[in-house]
Amino acid sequence: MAKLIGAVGTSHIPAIGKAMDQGLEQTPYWKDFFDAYPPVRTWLDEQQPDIAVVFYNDHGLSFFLDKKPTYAIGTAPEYTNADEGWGIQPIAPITGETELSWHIVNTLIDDEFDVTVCQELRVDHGLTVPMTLLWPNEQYRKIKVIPVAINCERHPMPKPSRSYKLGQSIGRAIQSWSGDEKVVVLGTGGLSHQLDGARAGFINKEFDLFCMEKLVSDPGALLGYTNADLTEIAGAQGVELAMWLAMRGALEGDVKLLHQNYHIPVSNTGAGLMLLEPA
Amino acid sequence: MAKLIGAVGTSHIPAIGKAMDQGLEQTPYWKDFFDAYPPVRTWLDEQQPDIAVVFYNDHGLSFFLDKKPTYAIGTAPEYTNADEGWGIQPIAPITGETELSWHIVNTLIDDEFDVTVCQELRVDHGLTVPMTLLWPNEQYRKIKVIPVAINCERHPMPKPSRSYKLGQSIGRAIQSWSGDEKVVVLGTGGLSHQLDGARAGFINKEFDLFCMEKLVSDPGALLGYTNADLTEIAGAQGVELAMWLAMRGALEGDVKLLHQNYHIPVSNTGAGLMLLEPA
Amino acid sequence: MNAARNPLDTVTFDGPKATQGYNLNKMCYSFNEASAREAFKANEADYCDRFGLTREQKDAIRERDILRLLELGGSIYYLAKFAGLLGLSVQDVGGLQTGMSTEEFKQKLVRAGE
Amino acid sequence: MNAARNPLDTVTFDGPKATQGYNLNKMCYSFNEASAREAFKANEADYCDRFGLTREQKDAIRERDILRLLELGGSIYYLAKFAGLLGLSVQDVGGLQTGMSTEEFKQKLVRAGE
Ligand SMILES: [Fe+3]
Ligand SMILES: [Fe+3]
Repeated sequence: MAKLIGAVGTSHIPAIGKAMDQGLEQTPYWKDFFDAYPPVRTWLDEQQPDIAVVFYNDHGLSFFLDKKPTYAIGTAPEYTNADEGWGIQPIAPITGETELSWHIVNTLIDDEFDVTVCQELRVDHGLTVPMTLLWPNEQYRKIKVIPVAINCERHPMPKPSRSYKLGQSIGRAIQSWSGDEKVVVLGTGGLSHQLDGARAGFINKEFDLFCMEKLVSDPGALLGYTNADLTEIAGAQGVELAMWLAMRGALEGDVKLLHQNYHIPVSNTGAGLMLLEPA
Repeated sequence: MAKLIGAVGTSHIPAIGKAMDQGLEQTPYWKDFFDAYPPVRTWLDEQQPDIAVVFYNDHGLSFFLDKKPTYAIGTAPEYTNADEGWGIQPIAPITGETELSWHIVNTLIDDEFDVTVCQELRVDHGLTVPMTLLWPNEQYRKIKVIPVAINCERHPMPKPSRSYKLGQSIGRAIQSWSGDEKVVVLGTGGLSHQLDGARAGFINKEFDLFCMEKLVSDPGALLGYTNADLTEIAGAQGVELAMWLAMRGALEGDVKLLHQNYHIPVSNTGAGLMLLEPA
Repeated sequence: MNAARNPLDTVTFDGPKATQGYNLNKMCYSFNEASAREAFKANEADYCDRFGLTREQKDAIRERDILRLLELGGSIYYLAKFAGLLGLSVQDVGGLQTGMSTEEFKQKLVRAGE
Repeated sequence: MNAARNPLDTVTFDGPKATQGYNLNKMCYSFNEASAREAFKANEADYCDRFGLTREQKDAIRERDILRLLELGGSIYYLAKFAGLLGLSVQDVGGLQTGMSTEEFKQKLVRAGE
C-alpha cells in the first residue's frame, strides 16, 4: 500500500523563483525567508518521497475564463511550464505520473467530486515555485508530481470546507493505492495578501498565525470561513488558504508539526511554511 | 420568481440533423420518428419559454482529454456550432444568457457541485440537434440557452445518481431566481446504444421503455444503476441516460406526462421523446 | 428485462486507455478542423508522426482497423471524426466492427425494434 | 484577531464582472505568448480592437489605469500579465493602485510584519 508520509505548506510567490534565479537568497530582503527551508529539504532528502500531490492554483496560464474548472487534476506523464507573460524563467519539465493519478480520479468521482481531468497541462508558478524551492538545482525532476488545481480566481470559488473534503478524499485514495510508493502532499500559496485595488498590500499577520496554528491542531476551526470571510480577513487572494486546507485534509487525523516559519513580507504576501507528519 | 414550466427528453443523434437538412422527414425511414414531435412543438409554442437549460454531452468538439470536465456549464451570451469533423452543416449561433446562468453557477458551487464554468463554448450536435428539432426553421434563436455538459465519454463518469442531484440543484436554482422568465429543461441523448466495438448496434428496447416509465413515475428506481451497469444493460453510450436523469432531477416531485414516443432505430440508437409538466 | 449481452466485447475507455490513446485521440480530435483533415489526406504517415502515434497505432490507422484502434486507446468519439474524414457513417463503422455489410448492420438495428 | 479593513475597497471578481470583462481578460490572457506581447506593443489600439474591448476599457488600457480596469471587469490575474508586459512588478502595481511610490508601498508591507 502507498504511504502518505507527510505534508508541506509553502508560499508560491513568483518573486521567490526570480530571487533563486538571481542568486539573491542571502541578501537582506530574502535571507530570513530562505533560511527557513533547509530543514524541510533535509526531511525530504531523508524521506525520499516518490510522488508529490501538489495543491495549487492556476493564475491564468493554463485555464482561462472560457473553461474555468473548480477543481482540476492532472494525469499526464509530464507537465511543462511557461513564462506566464511577465518574463519568469520557465523551468525544465515536471515529471508526471499516470497510475496513482487515475486512481485518485476514480476515487474523487466515486466520492462525488466533479473534477476536470487534465491529460495535458502547463503548470504555473503556483506549482513550479514550490518544486524549485523544496528541491533546488532541478532535483525536483526525480519526484513524480500529481497537480491538483483549485479555482482561487473567479467567484464563486469552492467553499474552503469543500477543499478540505477534497483533500480528505485524495488522502483516502493515496492510502488505498496498491502501489508501494511514498507520497508527500503539498499545499501551496497564501497566506494573507491582496494584489488588486485600493486595498492592495493588505496583510493580516495575526490571522495567518491563527490559521497556521489551527491547521496543525484543529483544522475544523477553519472550515466555517466562507470565501467572502477570507477576502475580508485575509485579503482578496487570502482565499489561497484553500490549498493548505486541502493539504491538511489529505493528512487527516492527528499530526506532528516538524517545522514552521512565517515571514512578512515576500512581495505582497504573508509567507508561511509548515512541515507535518502523521502523528 | 422564474417558473420551471416543464421538461423535454429527446434524442440528439446527428443523423436527425442531416435528415432535416435534406428534407427527409417524411421518407419511410424517418416518418415515424419525426411525426412524434409536433405535439411537443405545439406545447412549446403555447408555453413560450424564455430560457432552455439543456443537459447534453460534448462528443469531442469543445472538450478534449487534455482538460475534460465532469460537469460544465455555459454562461456565455452566445454559442457557436461547428462541423465536428464529419461534415454536419453548422447551424446559426445559439442565443445564450448570462444572468440566470451565473445564478445557477452560484447555487451549484454552494451545493458543492464542482462545475467547470464556460464563458466561451462551441456546442455540438448533442445540443444543436434538439434545438433544431424542437424549434425548426431557426426558431430556436429566440430561446436563450444555458448549456450543461455531462461527461459521457471517458470513465470515470459521474454516477447517474450524481447527475440526478445536479439536476435537482439546478431546478432549485431556477425556482429561486428573481427574474420572471419561463424556463424549460431539456435532457438530450440516449437511450440505449453502442457505437464502438464488436458489440456495436446493441440496443435494449425493453430497458429503454422501463427507463421512460420510471423517469415519469419513480426516478428513484433508476438511481441505483452504475455506469458499468448501464454499459452492460444499455450499451456503452447508454450512459447518456445521465442527461435524462438530470432533466428529471430539475423537475423534482410529481409530474404529468403530456406526450411520449419511442422509436427504433434512428441510426444506431433507441430514440426516446418525453414531455413532462410539473403535476 | 432482456439479459444484456456480456459487455466483455467492449473496451472500456477509462483512465489507462485514455493514457495509452492520448496522442491517437489528439490527432483525431484535430479533425474537427477542415485544414487538419486536408493535411492528413495529403500525407497520412507524416500527419501521424506529427502527433507521435506508436507503430501499432499508425498501422491500424493505415488499415482503417477500428477495432484495433479501440484496443490501442482510441475513443469512439474521436475515432468517429476519423471515420467521417473517410466518408464513413456510424452505420458503416458499425458494419466494419461487426463484420457485416452496412445493409446487414442496419437490418440488425431494425430487428431490435420489433 | 485584527479587525480587518472593510473589503468594500475591493471589486469582487464574480460572474457578472467576468461577463463584463471577458474580452479585456481574453486580451490580457493572450499576453502569455511573447508574440502577442509584441503585437500589442506594435499597435496597442489595433490589438484592443481585435479583442473587441469597449471604449472605456480601451481608454483605461491606454492610461494604464489598473483601478479602472478592475472596475471594468478586469481580473487581477490577467491584468498582472498586462502589468508584466509594461515592465511593472506587483509591487509597482500595488503602488499605482494605492497612490504610493513603489518604495512607500514596500515599506507599508514591511510594517505589516512588525
Ligand atoms: Fe498565488
Ligand atoms: Fe450522443
